Amino acid sequence: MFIEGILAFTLASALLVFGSPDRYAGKLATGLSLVPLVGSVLMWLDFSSGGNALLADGNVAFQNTVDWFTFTFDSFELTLQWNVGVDGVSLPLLVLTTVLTTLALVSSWTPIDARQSQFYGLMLLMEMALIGVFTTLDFLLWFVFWEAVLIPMYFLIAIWGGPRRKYAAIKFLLYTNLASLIMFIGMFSLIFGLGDAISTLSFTEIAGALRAGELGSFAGMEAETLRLFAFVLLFVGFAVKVPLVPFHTWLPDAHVQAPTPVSVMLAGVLLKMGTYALLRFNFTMLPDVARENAEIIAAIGVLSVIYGALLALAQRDLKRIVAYSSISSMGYVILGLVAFTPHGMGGATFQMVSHGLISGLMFMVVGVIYNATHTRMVGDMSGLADRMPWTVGIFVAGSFGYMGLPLMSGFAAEVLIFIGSFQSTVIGNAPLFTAGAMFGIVIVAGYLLWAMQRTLFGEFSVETDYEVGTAPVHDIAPMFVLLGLIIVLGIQPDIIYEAIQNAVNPLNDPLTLAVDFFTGGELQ
Amino acid sequence: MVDVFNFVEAIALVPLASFVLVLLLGDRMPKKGAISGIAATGFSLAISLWVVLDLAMGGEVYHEELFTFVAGDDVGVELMFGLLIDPLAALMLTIVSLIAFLVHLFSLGYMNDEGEIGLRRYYASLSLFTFSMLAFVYSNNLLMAFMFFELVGLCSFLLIGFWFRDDGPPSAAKKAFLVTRFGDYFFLVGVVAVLGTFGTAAFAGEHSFIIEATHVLDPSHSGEMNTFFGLGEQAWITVIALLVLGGVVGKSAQFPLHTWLPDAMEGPTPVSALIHAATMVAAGVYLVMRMYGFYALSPTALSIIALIGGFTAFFAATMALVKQELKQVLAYSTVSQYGYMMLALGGGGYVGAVFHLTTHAIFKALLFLGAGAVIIAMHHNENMWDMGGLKSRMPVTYWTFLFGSLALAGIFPFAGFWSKDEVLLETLQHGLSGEPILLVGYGFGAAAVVLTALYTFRMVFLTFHGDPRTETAEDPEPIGWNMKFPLVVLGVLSAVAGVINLGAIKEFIGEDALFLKKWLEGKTLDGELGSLSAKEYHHILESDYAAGYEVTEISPLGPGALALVLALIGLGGAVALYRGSEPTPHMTKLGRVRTLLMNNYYLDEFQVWLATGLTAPLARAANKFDQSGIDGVVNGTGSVSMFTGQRFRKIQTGIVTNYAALLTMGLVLLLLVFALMGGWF
Amino acid sequence: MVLDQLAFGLFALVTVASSLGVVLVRDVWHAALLLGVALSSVAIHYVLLQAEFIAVMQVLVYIGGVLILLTFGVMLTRDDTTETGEVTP
Amino acid sequence: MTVPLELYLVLSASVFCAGLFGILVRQSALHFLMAVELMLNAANINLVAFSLEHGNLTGQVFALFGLALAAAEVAIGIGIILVLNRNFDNIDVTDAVTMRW
Amino acid sequence: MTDFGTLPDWAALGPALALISTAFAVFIVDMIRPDEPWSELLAGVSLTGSLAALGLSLWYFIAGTGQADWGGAIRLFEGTLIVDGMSLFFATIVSSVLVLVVLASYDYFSGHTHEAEVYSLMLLAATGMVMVGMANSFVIAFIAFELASLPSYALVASLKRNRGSVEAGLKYFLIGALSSAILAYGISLVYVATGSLQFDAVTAAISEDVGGIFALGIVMILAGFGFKIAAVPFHFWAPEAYEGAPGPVSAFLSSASKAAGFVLIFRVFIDVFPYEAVSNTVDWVMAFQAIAIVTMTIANFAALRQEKVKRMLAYSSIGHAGYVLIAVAALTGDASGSFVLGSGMAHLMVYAFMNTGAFLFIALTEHWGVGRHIEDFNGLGTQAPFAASAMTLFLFSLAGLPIGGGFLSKLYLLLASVRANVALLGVALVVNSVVSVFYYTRVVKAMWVEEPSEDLEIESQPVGLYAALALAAVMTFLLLPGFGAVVEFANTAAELVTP
Repeated sequence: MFIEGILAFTLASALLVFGSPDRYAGKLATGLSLVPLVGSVLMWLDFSSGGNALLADGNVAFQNTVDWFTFTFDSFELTLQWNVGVDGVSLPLLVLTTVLTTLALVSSWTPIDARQSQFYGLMLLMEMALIGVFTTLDFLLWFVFWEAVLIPMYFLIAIWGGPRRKYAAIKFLLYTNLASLIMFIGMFSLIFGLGDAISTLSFTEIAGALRAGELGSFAGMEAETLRLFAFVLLFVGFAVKVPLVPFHTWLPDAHVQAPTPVSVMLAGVLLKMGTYALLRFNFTMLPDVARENAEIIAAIGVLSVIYGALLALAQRDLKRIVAYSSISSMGYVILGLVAFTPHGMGGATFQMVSHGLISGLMFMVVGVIYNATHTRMVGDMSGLADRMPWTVGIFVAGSFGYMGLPLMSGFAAEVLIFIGSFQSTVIGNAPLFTAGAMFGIVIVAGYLLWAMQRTLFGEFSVETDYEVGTAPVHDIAPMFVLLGLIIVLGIQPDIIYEAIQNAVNPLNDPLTLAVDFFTGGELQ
Repeated sequence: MVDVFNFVEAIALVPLASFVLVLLLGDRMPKKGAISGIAATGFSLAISLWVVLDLAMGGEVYHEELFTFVAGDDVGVELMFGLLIDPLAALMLTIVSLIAFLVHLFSLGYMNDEGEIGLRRYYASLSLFTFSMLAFVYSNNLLMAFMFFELVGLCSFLLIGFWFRDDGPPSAAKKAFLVTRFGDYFFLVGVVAVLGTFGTAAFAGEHSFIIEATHVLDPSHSGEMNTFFGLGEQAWITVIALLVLGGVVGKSAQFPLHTWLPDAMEGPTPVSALIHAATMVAAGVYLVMRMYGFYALSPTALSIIALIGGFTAFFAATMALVKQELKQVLAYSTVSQYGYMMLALGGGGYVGAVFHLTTHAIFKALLFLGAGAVIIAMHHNENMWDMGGLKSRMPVTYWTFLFGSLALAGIFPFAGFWSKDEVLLETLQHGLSGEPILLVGYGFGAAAVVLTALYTFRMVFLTFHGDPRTETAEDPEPIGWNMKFPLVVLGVLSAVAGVINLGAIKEFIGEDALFLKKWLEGKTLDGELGSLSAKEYHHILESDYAAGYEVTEISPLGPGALALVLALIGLGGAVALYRGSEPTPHMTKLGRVRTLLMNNYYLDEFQVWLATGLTAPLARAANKFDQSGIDGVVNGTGSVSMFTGQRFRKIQTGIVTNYAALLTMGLVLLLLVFALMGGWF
Repeated sequence: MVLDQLAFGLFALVTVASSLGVVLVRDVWHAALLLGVALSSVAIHYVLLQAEFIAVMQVLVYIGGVLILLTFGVMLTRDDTTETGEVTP
Repeated sequence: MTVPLELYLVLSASVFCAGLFGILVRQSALHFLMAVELMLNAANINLVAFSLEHGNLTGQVFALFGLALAAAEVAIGIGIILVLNRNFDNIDVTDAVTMRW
Repeated sequence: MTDFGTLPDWAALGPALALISTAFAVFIVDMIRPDEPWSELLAGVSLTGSLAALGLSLWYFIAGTGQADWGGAIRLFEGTLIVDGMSLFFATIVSSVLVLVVLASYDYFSGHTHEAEVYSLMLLAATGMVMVGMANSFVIAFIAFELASLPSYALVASLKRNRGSVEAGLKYFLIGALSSAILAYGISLVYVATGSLQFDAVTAAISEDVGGIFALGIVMILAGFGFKIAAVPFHFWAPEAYEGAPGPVSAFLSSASKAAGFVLIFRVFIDVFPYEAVSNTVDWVMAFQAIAIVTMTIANFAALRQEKVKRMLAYSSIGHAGYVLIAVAALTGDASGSFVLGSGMAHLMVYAFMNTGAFLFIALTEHWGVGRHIEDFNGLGTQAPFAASAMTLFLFSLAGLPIGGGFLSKLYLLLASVRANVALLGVALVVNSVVSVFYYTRVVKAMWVEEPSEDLEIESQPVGLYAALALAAVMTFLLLPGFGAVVEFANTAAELVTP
């Protein structure tokens, strides 16, 4: 009941904040958001990892299952359940969500100066939905939360965003909504294909049945076609969220237009929904398809890394740069996931958390700079280090974190992914893919250094009719917290990596399928 | 006696503590944090010396895993941090902490006394650098080495860009980081490959990847490793070795990634002394030494190293000839000297390389600090043609600088002579026995000796001799004790440091007097070091399954004499050209060659072109494709929908008769379709 | 028998013709009259079909009700002087 | 009954089509209304004719209801036409196009 | 609820009886003070009646009246009327909508000269709609159909001095009359072919080779029903009728009337013209597939570019008819009938609340005198946050975002089309869903994102309209977690109908 408590409290907080006067909304919301934060940390402390929640021998912490309703198809019944719980994959993301929300709320105090109560209420609402996404283990329930994230996000971009916010918001909404529906079809084709092999929509049960090879035929598709079909639909659906090239174009628009705290949430948590889902669905439920098509998936990952980085290189807007680099960073995750090695999958999951922190940090910094200068264009300012030493210091630190500087979490994540994918026996010529993706670390250094040189260093010049001064403490403080977390995780990744490993390791074992669907023979 | 190894971690951690302290409280500390840095580096120096002493007295090599970075959870590779302190590391620790200590002292004069702002940042970065460098040195595995290697790069970035308000330093800092990052990319691939191949990246211990690799190749042992792409074992080892070499080439500023180093001179001069001469640049070379047993397995890799080294030594020297700024000359000289070390490593001269690393650290740090003193005196004017006649006006600087120059030029009996001789000798010895590539390297190296002496003394003459050519040179600013002291210490050292390995005259003093060689061969001066010893490396080098080098025994005297003669020729040339009160700029006579050299063979332009001429347009093209292509499809879908919507909307004409007609048509259509399909009537 | 057929043919003709007349004539008033004819002839068909009650109802309801209503409608709407009152689009 | 019932079908179809045609070509609302009446009558012809054929009264009953409903419809229709006339000053159905697209 | 068993069978008609008697009661009340309508009393009586109908339907439904475990459908008057789960389900929908609409009408028609007439017409129409669900004979079906339609024409045109209202009434009436005629002719053809108008008798007669006349009849009946649910190409009346009609009437028509059309489609096509029997001559599943896809697509795309909110909602309502048609279009035999049909019914139930809510919000804006264009809604969120929130809820729920029951019911329809292997239906549903998100969001955007124009000032907060909105909003939201109950009811009700 712990998770329900957090969910209910967050929802109640959101409603409370909606009703509160604008003046207090920010502080109130921040205060209230400490409760889910503390709650999730308590869960973490109390967490004893025990395998993957989706596998039969996995041990789900804080699980609670209540039947919701049953629906009947021709010959079988499916029970929808309220089914929540966490394992080593979801818990770090849950904590990431609560931490980033609180920090994002603090970082909203300065830039959000209109309709505060609505803003903070929506932020809390989004937190609620995100917590739901990472804790629910029933497909339909999960899908409710998954889609529910869109609504607050739409408003947050559309109301408090930049000049083209309406376009960006609707693009985000339509694009991701379409993707969700596609994914939904894919998932239900599988569920129908499973027929009475499952009696609930619990992830565990679906994964178990799929991994046990109980998929039958559906819609005229034999099992092997069906799983490929479903895999593709799921993959496309999630790729939009991640986003992977070529499904990424909503992201830069959304990011650039969104206000800072929303960008923080968008990059920090929302993108992780996609990779989280990929891990949960494509790579856990249909691992054999993923293995069979590993080269293609890895190639998409590498393409995202390099292409995203190249795009970032061409940008002039700091926020766009960070936005595109997110695409690049998420490409690594895909590469790690498809490697099917302990460090590959573990590193990918670690990268989700790490990138959440680092990109959150970067967006916050860019936001603080924007608050001070009212511009984000690289050409419009220079020498900010002169006026905002702390902010710039964090900018530099964050950028290096993004570049994968050792002893910061980004490095740990990336190197783990590289180690994992290099050794992958699933991807043919894995070293080539790995080396290709790794070149991203050079390009990322290129554009971030370039941006830093042009904006932070040199002689101070910004065209404003007021004096550019240092940022207030409440703008700086969340960034320090993030930086601290990044460094702590960079020095000791095992704080979360151990739990992650526990959860993803079982996924790497070759399947004990009765029949290999592709070769018709036995799997080794 | 207390076991020094109980707190050997502190060698690096104390500077780290200093970093944190200075970062948080720097502005309120005496001398803006300098004292803290001096104390920390002094402490590190003391411990390092103690470690050296301990090892020399027969202490065991220290090798401990200390910290689990990532537990492999029994299925994946386990990543650990650990310390490996063997004679090589101990020596390097001493060098680093010594130079760091002296540079901190020097900074008191160079930075504090000049009233620079941002000293907190400066000292914090210096401390961080010291920490990273020391940690790099005693890393016990390749991954940890890589991590600190990168951190060192960060510090270099921060320190080069110290004067961020100007345009030059940030740009140089960016370039430095980017170019080395390019090398590090290959390094990281190498690290990952090592982990993927051997499952471990440890340098030492029974299951170090070096030993594993040896065992795989050595027919008398059995070992296993993964290979990729169907390559043979030795070929794959070569690939890995070359990948790691990418990092080395970048960090040690070897051709073609040397371009960042001269630019890095935009940083404060003490930083140049510490980072871009004595220590960080040495990290690359040190890395090859650290895993020399691995490189020794691959003749191809060795040849490439030798070739790169020799070529760089010569190539950089040519550019140093024409430079007008004091620090530029020194920068190219640094590149050139590291070329020697690479040459030695490629040529099988492990000891020679370490030796040259040591002496070079001392005399190049000295030269940079001396240059720093001159720059202060000249109010930050670095152009040598604006100097002249400083000899009498700043004698301490002059004499120490002269010692350093003599060492650099390789003049007997200064430190540089011995080490450079060792480098050339060992390369020649191996080259003569059927390794033509080494001979090519040797040729480059020998030619570079002449050039080295020539540019060094061109520099000395232009700076200190003759008549002052500007008013500042007429009346230079005096420098304080805090700058002189490091100069004197280093001056003395560069005169006498050669004594640790007087290889050229070993026939007279006997093998036992080659202290460095013995140091590297055994953990004590008479013990055994196992796989990390120079002897073992030699053994591997000469094994058929590995490099298969052979040694042609020749007397070291001959090549020594040759090197000295070559150096003297260069020196003589410099004397002939630039002596006198009003030296003429002879290098202009080189005409277009000079232009080429001044422009560094247009390599910078090439690299800039790679970045802005090739990558940037590519990125813009990608961006354009993204905006119009991919996003065009997305937005196009929207537009088409809108257009369709508009069309559909117009169906509703508002005239009810039309509705009735359309309704009827719909009905008739349905009827027709069904009538045809259902076969009515 | 033949009479039946003749009657059917005749009234079918009348029905169809007057129906066409309803929709072809422009004048509403004439159309209404023709509609009456058509409906009456349909009533005759009903009689032929032995559905006399329906036929009676047809005459009563249609001719007695509907047609009068229509006539009323024609009468009222033809008057151009009707007040339009307030109109808002 | 000697008249083949198919002929009644043809008759009703003709009447129906005539009505439909009227709806499509006439612009006066009253015309429209009359055309609809024709169509309803066509249905009634079928019902009554086949009520005889099938030997049950269902068709006739339905025809009766049809009559009643047709009358009601006309009543409503006239009402609407009257307010239409008041608002638009005529009863041309193609004139009432304030709402479209 | 076992005591129901002691009630006479005709009591099963309770909901319809309650409605029609209330209609008369309203007339009577009106007669007390014909010159000066007594709004409170009229609304109160109507509300009581509709609540009674709702209560009765729910009671019967929950008690299991007319359902399998109760002993099957109750057949009255020699089987011309039938009361089973389906009738009660739709009676519930209709009376729920009626409750909301009556509540809203209290404010909207307050002071209207024909207040009582409006209420009684609504009640009569609702009676017709409820009866439609209970029809078991084409005779009853047609009469109930007309009983539902005729008052509707009058209701649409009830603002007799408003050109829009009159024009809407005219168009609705003309197309409606045409459709009635087509339907009547279709029914007559069925009679020609089978000699019977009672549903079961018609079914029984199909076994022989029925031929083209019968097929023609089926298609014409389909067209007649298509008019009622506003499916393309029989939808042309709908945009104008909904746009021109008074707000509550639009709400009533677009929700309840549509449901009534659907119940006939469900019953007639699934029960009376069993697919197996007629698929050779009239493959109506395919017809519905085509109609569903075309309906969704045309309606949603046309809605994209609408400038008036009400008209946009009208198109949205047409689009939803397309969605619900999946319930028949997916009856390919690959999916269980009760599941497919049940998902359509469940969607209608959810739709009844969210769509009514949305139209009632329009009614509210009409009451306020806010313009009809989307831009006129700019900044309503700040002026009337509660109402705008409710509208947002309705719109997002209509769009299928998980804030209301519309999310799950739309997913159910998607499932049904996937389950039935009708890929094209699924694709159309997804594409149109996404398109619809766009246009719904335009209104949401106007209310919350855009800056209000300066002269926008909302003062009044009419009780009835607000209550109706709140009720609809609460129901829309509750149907998200409570969707299970709805869909289970729908499935049970559908089971009796489907083979």
